[in-house]
Amino acid sequence: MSTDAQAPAPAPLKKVNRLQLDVSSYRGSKTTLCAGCGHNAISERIIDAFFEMGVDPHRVIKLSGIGCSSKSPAYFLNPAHGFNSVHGRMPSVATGAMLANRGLLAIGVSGDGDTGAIGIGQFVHAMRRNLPLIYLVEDNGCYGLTKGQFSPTADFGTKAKNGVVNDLPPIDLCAMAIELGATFVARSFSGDKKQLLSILKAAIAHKGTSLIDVISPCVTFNDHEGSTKSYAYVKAHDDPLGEVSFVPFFEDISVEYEPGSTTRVRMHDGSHLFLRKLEETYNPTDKLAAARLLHETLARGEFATGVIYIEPDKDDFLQLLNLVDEPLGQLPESRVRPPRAVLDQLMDQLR
Amino acid sequence: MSTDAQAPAPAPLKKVNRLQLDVSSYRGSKTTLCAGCGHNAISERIIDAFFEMGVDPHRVIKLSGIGCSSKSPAYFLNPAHGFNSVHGRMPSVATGAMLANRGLLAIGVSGDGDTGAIGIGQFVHAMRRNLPLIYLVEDNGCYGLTKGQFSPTADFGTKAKNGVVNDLPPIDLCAMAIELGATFVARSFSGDKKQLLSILKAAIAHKGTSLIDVISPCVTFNDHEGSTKSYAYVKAHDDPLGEVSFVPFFEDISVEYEPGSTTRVRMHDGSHLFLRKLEETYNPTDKLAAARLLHETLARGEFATGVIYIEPDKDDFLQLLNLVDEPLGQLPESRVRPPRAVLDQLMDQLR
Amino acid sequence: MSSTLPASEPQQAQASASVTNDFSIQIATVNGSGSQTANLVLLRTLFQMGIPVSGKNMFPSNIAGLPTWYTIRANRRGYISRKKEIDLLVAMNPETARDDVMGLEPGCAVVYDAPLRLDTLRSDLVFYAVPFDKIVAEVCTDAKLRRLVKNMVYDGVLAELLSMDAGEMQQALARQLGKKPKALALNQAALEAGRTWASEHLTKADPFRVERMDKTTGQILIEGNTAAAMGCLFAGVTVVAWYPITPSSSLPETLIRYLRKYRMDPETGKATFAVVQAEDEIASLGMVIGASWAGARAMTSTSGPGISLMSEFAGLAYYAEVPAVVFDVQRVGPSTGLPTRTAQGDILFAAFNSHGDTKNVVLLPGSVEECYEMSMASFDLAERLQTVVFVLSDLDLGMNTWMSKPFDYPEKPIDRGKVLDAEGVKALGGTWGRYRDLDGDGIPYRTLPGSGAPAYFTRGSGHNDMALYTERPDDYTKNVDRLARKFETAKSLVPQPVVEDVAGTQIAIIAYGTTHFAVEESRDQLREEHGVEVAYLRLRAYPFPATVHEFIRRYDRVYVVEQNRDGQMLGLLRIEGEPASAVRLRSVLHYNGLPIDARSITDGILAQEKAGNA
Amino acid sequence: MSSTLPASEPQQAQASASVTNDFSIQIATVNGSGSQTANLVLLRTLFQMGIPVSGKNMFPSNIAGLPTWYTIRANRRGYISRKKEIDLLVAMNPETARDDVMGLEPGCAVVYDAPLRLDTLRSDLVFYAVPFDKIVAEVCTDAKLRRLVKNMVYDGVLAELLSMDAGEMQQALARQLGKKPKALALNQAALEAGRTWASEHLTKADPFRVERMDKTTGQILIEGNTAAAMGCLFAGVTVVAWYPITPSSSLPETLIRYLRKYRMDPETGKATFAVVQAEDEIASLGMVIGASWAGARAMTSTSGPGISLMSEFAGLAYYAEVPAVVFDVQRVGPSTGLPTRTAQGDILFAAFNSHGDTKNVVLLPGSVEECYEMSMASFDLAERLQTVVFVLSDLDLGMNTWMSKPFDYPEKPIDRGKVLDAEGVKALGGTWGRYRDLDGDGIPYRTLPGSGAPAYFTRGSGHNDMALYTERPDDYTKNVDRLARKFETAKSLVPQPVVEDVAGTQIAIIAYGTTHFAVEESRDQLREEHGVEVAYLRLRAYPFPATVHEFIRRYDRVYVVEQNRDGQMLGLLRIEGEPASAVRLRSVLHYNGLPIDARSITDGILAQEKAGNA
Ligand SMILES: Cc1ncc(C[n+]2csc(CCOP(=O)(O)OP(=O)(O)O)c2C)c(N)n1
Ligand SMILES: Cc1ncc(C[n+]2csc(CCOP(=O)(O)OP(=O)(O)O)c2C)c(N)n1
Ligand code: SF4
Ligand code: SF4
Ligand SMILES: [Mg+2]
Ligand SMILES: [Mg+2]
Repeated sequence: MSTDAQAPAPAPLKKVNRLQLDVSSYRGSKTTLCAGCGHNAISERIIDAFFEMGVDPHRVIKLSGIGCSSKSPAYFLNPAHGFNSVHGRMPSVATGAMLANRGLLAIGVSGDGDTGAIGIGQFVHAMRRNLPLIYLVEDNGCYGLTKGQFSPTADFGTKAKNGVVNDLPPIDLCAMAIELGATFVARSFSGDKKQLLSILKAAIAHKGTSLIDVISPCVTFNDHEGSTKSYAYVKAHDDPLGEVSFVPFFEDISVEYEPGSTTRVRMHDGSHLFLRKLEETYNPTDKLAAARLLHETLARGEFATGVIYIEPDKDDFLQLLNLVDEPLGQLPESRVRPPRAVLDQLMDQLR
Repeated sequence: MSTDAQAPAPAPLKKVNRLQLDVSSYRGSKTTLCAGCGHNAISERIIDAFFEMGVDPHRVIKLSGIGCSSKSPAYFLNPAHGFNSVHGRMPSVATGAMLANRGLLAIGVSGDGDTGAIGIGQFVHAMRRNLPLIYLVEDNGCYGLTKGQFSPTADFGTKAKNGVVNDLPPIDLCAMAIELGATFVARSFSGDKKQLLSILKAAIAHKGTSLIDVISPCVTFNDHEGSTKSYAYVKAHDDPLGEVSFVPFFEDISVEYEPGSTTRVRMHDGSHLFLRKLEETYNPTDKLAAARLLHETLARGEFATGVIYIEPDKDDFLQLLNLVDEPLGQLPESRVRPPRAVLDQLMDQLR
Repeated sequence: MSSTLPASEPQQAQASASVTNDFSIQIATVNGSGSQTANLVLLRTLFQMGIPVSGKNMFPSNIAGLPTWYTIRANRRGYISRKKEIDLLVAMNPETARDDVMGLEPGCAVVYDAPLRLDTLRSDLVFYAVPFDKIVAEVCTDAKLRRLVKNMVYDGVLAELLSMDAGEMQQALARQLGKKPKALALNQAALEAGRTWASEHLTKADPFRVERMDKTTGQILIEGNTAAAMGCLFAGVTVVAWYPITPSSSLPETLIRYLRKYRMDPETGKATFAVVQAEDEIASLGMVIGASWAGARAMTSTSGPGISLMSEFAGLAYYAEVPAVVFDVQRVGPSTGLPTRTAQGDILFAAFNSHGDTKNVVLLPGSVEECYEMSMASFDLAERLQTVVFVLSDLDLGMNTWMSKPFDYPEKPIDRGKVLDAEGVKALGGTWGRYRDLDGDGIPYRTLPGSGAPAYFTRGSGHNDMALYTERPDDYTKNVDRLARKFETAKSLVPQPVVEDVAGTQIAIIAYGTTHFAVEESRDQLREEHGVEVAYLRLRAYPFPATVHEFIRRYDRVYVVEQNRDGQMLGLLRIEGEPASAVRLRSVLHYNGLPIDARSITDGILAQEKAGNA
Repeated sequence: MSSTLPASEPQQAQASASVTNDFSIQIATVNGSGSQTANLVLLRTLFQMGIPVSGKNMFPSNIAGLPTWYTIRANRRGYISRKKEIDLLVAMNPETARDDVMGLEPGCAVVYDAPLRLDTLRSDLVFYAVPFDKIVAEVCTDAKLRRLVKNMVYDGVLAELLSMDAGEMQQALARQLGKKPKALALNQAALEAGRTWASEHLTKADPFRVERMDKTTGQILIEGNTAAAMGCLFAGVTVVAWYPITPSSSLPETLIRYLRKYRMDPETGKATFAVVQAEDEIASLGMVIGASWAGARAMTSTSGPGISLMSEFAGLAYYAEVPAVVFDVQRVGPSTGLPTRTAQGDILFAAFNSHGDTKNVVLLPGSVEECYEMSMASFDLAERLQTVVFVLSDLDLGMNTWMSKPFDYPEKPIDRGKVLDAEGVKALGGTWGRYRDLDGDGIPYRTLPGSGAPAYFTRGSGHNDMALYTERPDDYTKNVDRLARKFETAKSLVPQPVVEDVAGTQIAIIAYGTTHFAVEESRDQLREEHGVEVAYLRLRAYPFPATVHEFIRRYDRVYVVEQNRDGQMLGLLRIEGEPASAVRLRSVLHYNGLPIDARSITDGILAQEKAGNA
């Protein structure tokens, strides 16, 4: 019979961002997830990313489905409106909200069960639409909240705690997103603070849908030996595509980069993303290359992490809909109720 | 207030198949679809394929969702049990039926709306499981039965009858199926009798899930100029991968083929599929090549048709489940109700 | 006709001589054959002549090639519900012609395609054989077009037989085809050819005829879905998410047309609305909920299978208190049922749609005018009550053409309900909590994302006054008791029932939706044919205000007339009503997919009256 | 304790001296701390000593780190429903300890972790401070394990305080941990350490104690979900499709274990069953429908949100007449609600689950034994009636541990219903039609795909006797009237109500499900404390057989006791019942997420009796 209290604001940090807010404006309530859960680490990075990007938290909406992962929006950005909806349906709720108010910045948090199983249909259609939305999957290969059953991202051959072996192929959410037309697709690991932070910041700057699949070990049900989503396994098999650095539009581009080995992507808002290649030569704007990469790493039992695909300038869904600039939800009556003459005209046509 | 009568059996043809059945055993009721609808042509090919393969129609089940396409199971194989279920949910119903009776041969017919919109979630999971099922999509890029709205396979830039242009990217069901692990993926055209027939026969011989996306023009709502799913457009942009020939296991392989330009695939039942390459050199067992091909043809506004991907020997879902050989649904009480001793033992453990 | 109609109806008493402005025509064709234009021209001509009319389309659930029937009823007293009996049959469909003819009552007239030779079937009907192909061939050289134009010939024939005004008919045709001059000319010719041929070859042998009246002056002809779309337009809808389904699709599709025309920002040319054809009904309602939550006026429209899919989200909207408007244009269930037939079968399911003590507001438009008005009301109610509102129309209302007085421009401004901005919250001096009942009406105040007002966390799981997560027993009961209180409040906010008490009678009818028109006629039948006076209450919404229970208390036998098998509204009245009144309630049901008719009600009531306590 | 209990209860009358075998212990811990073993050992020890017990877990909807409470009730009279009052608190959770203590009635005893210093909070309780960490440290050298083992120490302390049998406790522990010798040894040591410490340091100052009885001889301890899984096993289930959800998951998960153990073909080692964890609840029910259609005995299991998603398929199963078994282990709604709390809130929604005149059979198990038996019955009924059967259990029944007499091996063979093979069809000599009512009971005969019998086409759209597509009004009504007839037939096939008439009283109770146990105790309270005799009918299924209506007719005031806000069963009884009986029905409701208790019922009834017609 617990009540989650708003976490008492910690002693204010000196550091403030460009809005003169300190990080406490980006914190959430106290987590009720297990100690050590990857999801908590991700919440921390979300807090950091919004803080460092200087986003007005009142502009943010945070949405989710149902699951341990889907609880996380309560654990960051308390000043933002939150919506913990129903299982697998975050995308539609987020879509509606963005239609109502295009000035919002939406982050949707989901789980691999929430997205990969019951929610895969809404996932598919969200990817097609390229709605402005950060769609973050906290991916632990299992259903945490219902006690550890395999999810559709569980790898072929991975073992459950009770020894049962998964014999279905995993759904690779990144590969699907790319196939379906998503414009920012990244994979990361809850344990890789730096990479995840850069990716989140880039996603905040991105204009369309960002799909971020973050491997986030479930320490309670899926962290044993034999699991390919255990902390140890992921750490050992994380295969970063390269180094990801992000320079927001309000900072000087002081990054030194060699054009040969680093891809520089100009985001829609003027920010810059620098992707320094390591072993691979890959081009994050080439869909087929991205697909190949994902298949090959998967076949090796590894996780390619980093920004896998990016298409920074594609029209987003709100542009396609040709909406007025103001939030639809806040238009005054005079702009949404046609005048009497319109009714008269309509009536005349029917007489 | 019509009642669809069983079509009167036509005057028996002389020709019989290996079961000594003539084609009338494979016919269905009279179609109620529009004259000229692509779906009707597909029903004809299904009749031919089952007839020529000499499948016992009593062994077949035919299932569907809702839509014009989903009505078609009533128009072929009257002696087979049929199930016109609910919109977008054919895959789950088919899955259940195959679990109940592994001796059945299931063909599921769906539409691009039925599968691509409301049913995309079940589609995704059906592709992963590799259940023995011929999953045929009669793809006209629109919702025929509800009068012509765009479906998710409508091509980017295609025009509706009322002039509205589609501005969302299409879902390529073949590409998704391949990405998700389907083991037989083909695309065809309702107007290409020969190719479609061969593909259907191969699908009947295939052990796992066959996804066949058949472009099937809707002559009433999507056959105008500007539509990329009109009969004329598809005919002009059909880009066959090569010639598809199928030799069932009960016939001699008399096909002459040059190993260089023809791929020979041995199906699980001993049948053979011959894929003679035309312009392209492609390998239908290479997922990434298949994906590339689909992307490239799509980008050119063309439809690559033929068998796009095949993996003839992968374990199917029933094998994974390690089912007994007999239909589960027909096991006698003695094999499904454990003896009294088991209850006694269970009770003892609880005392 | 008319041997089937009771002798007591005055205008039939003189019979055989002539029956003016009181008949129904059924046109049997094949769908996809373009007969709809011809049928609407007929309907409109009668309407323009001042004669009360209604048109009902009985079409198959497919696209082309199957039998379809269009029925036009003209009635000088203004009855516009379905009439069971057909007086005049136009038999164009070879496949059904035999059955169509055999089903007629003696004395009816049949216009038929000459080669069908229907006159051999019966001797108690009046037959008019018309060589349609021959007539068409003369006016239409293009063989391909003949099939379409042929229909206009029967309009000409009927015009002549019934003495319809030629000028009005030309004008009606022009209205239908005005924008296509070539088609117009061709059809005009066909019309004339039909009329001419008939005047030259047919001898009038039936009693039916029309005569100009003034009963439709100033009125409009409209479908309920069009009216509802108009209502949404003037309600200021901003977000529409939908998924096609018969018989609902024409509502959003018409709305889209209106929005494109009347809701583009004049300065920027941009849209003051967003319409999304979603991937399914679950996503549709999800988008509506997301949009309403973020401040839009949002709606979706569907039919039975759609509301079955929406249950989970409906429960979320109820419990998390998010406005949502759901139009359910009812068709015949269960399951896929009869997608092109009408019913009122979603009452109980809509009212209790979702698990675990969910209760929803249900509006029950009974006319095209109410489709318009209740559409507007539904948004106001959804926002004021912060809950999901189901608007239960039906196929008959939504897709058929109805006469109506013109709609009124809304007098009241839009009601956005209890929404607070930053100042509003401040003004409350710390008493605000998202789910706190400050006014005693059970309705809390919300804030909108992005508005700068204090945020809260919306969830379908347990929450307290402050929208914080809780599993405490007392928090739970407090919250759901408030929800129950809010539902009480709803009783006074929803459209109130229309009550027609009758002094001295013990009999009453309760009905709702399209059943209304048949009830009106049935009450006249009961009075005029049997001297039975019947009081009447027309329900317009659930939850029921006290008026309903008081009404029931005043009558001994209250017949709940509805179009479903299970007497669903009767059930709901039993659940919600006064226990002592349960004995008063009885059912009259009609559920074969066709719109209910007055005679069925009259017979149903009389049978029970005779059997029991008359 | 006990100042809260009415003085009239005999065993409390002597009070203060000693209260034997009649108390409840609440253990407050943090979830994920492994206290469940310790709690079950306590429960089992009492059980083994022959004392009637029940154990109820009140856990949070998360995985670890939040407060959780386990309550054990021992009652020599055999009452096993929840008792509101706590007699003995074991306060291990610092976060809730204060509230836990403040909520107690005077006279209770508190065992607490010494550092919490709870004894300063109140002076009217008996406090036992126990230095758990110190005691544990002595027996457990591995610091990591201490947190887990600590719980066993309170078992030892309680054993000493309450005079529990040491041997039984060792045996109970062995049962829980028998397969893990290391853990067993460690826990045994902790148990002993607790007991020893208590015997050396605590002075008994509360009245509660246990004493061996013989009231549990031969009985078992089991959770309802386990019992239901067993029922499915012996029902011969062949296809299971499910999707995880609390509090249902343990049903299919236990079933999987049983199937793997008892249903592998002895010769081939292959499975005589298929279990699929589907992608969601829609797919689960779709698979069940497909499987049943093709001849399997198929089931799914879910909770509220799941049945909301299943509506469309439920309607299909109803209308196309496909067997399907759906377990709904109810939790608190609406929406996500309180996933780890109990309710009976899905009654109306299950009964009318789907649009358009859909009606479903609902079974209402009231005990673990009935979970077992009705699981078997549900398959027989689904196949015999060819429809969807909802089995409505609840969290309290499904996940808590209950005493029961051992289950009986099924006497009757499996009933596969009206299935015809090729010969069977032939024998009917052409009269067979898939939806033809040959026996007058509304139930048609089906054939199975692949069986060689004549095929038919199943659809959720309009169909006639022969399963052919039709939109004809008469076909439609004929078919749905038959479905209504079939529902009538169901009344005699479903589990019949259990009726306990009492001569001379005007008061009766109707209840169902887990409410039963509280009702039993409440009837005793009413009789013993107030001299009020109450008749009782326990519903076991919907639709209701005539017995129910006859029972209601016999009493003036019939209290429908249930665990939901809206009095849903009362509503259903009003819909289905005799109108004249409506005035007899009243509600007693309990809906805060905790299992209902007898006192609430007694008070609820007395209040209404006093207010009204007593
Ligand atoms: C409709 C519905 N079905 C099932 C559930 C039960 N449920 C809650 S969370 C969950 C799975 C969550 O898995 P995932 O999304 O991977 O999140 P995680 O807990 O692993 O972070 C399920 C099945 C539900 N709440 N609603
Ligand atoms: C749940 C539900 N929603 C909507 C509908 C209405 N509906 C019937 S068919 C159809 C679309 C069919 O499109 P498609 O699958 O492409 O088939 P086609 O008619 O084009 O062959 C829709 C939306 C329905 N029957 N059920
Ligand atoms: S159960 Fe797993 S996913 Fe859930 S909070 Fe605990 S560690 Fe995280
Ligand atoms: S509407 Fe289109 S899809 Fe439907 S039957 Fe006609 S041509 Fe075929
Ligand atoms: Mg997960
Ligand atoms: Mg289509």
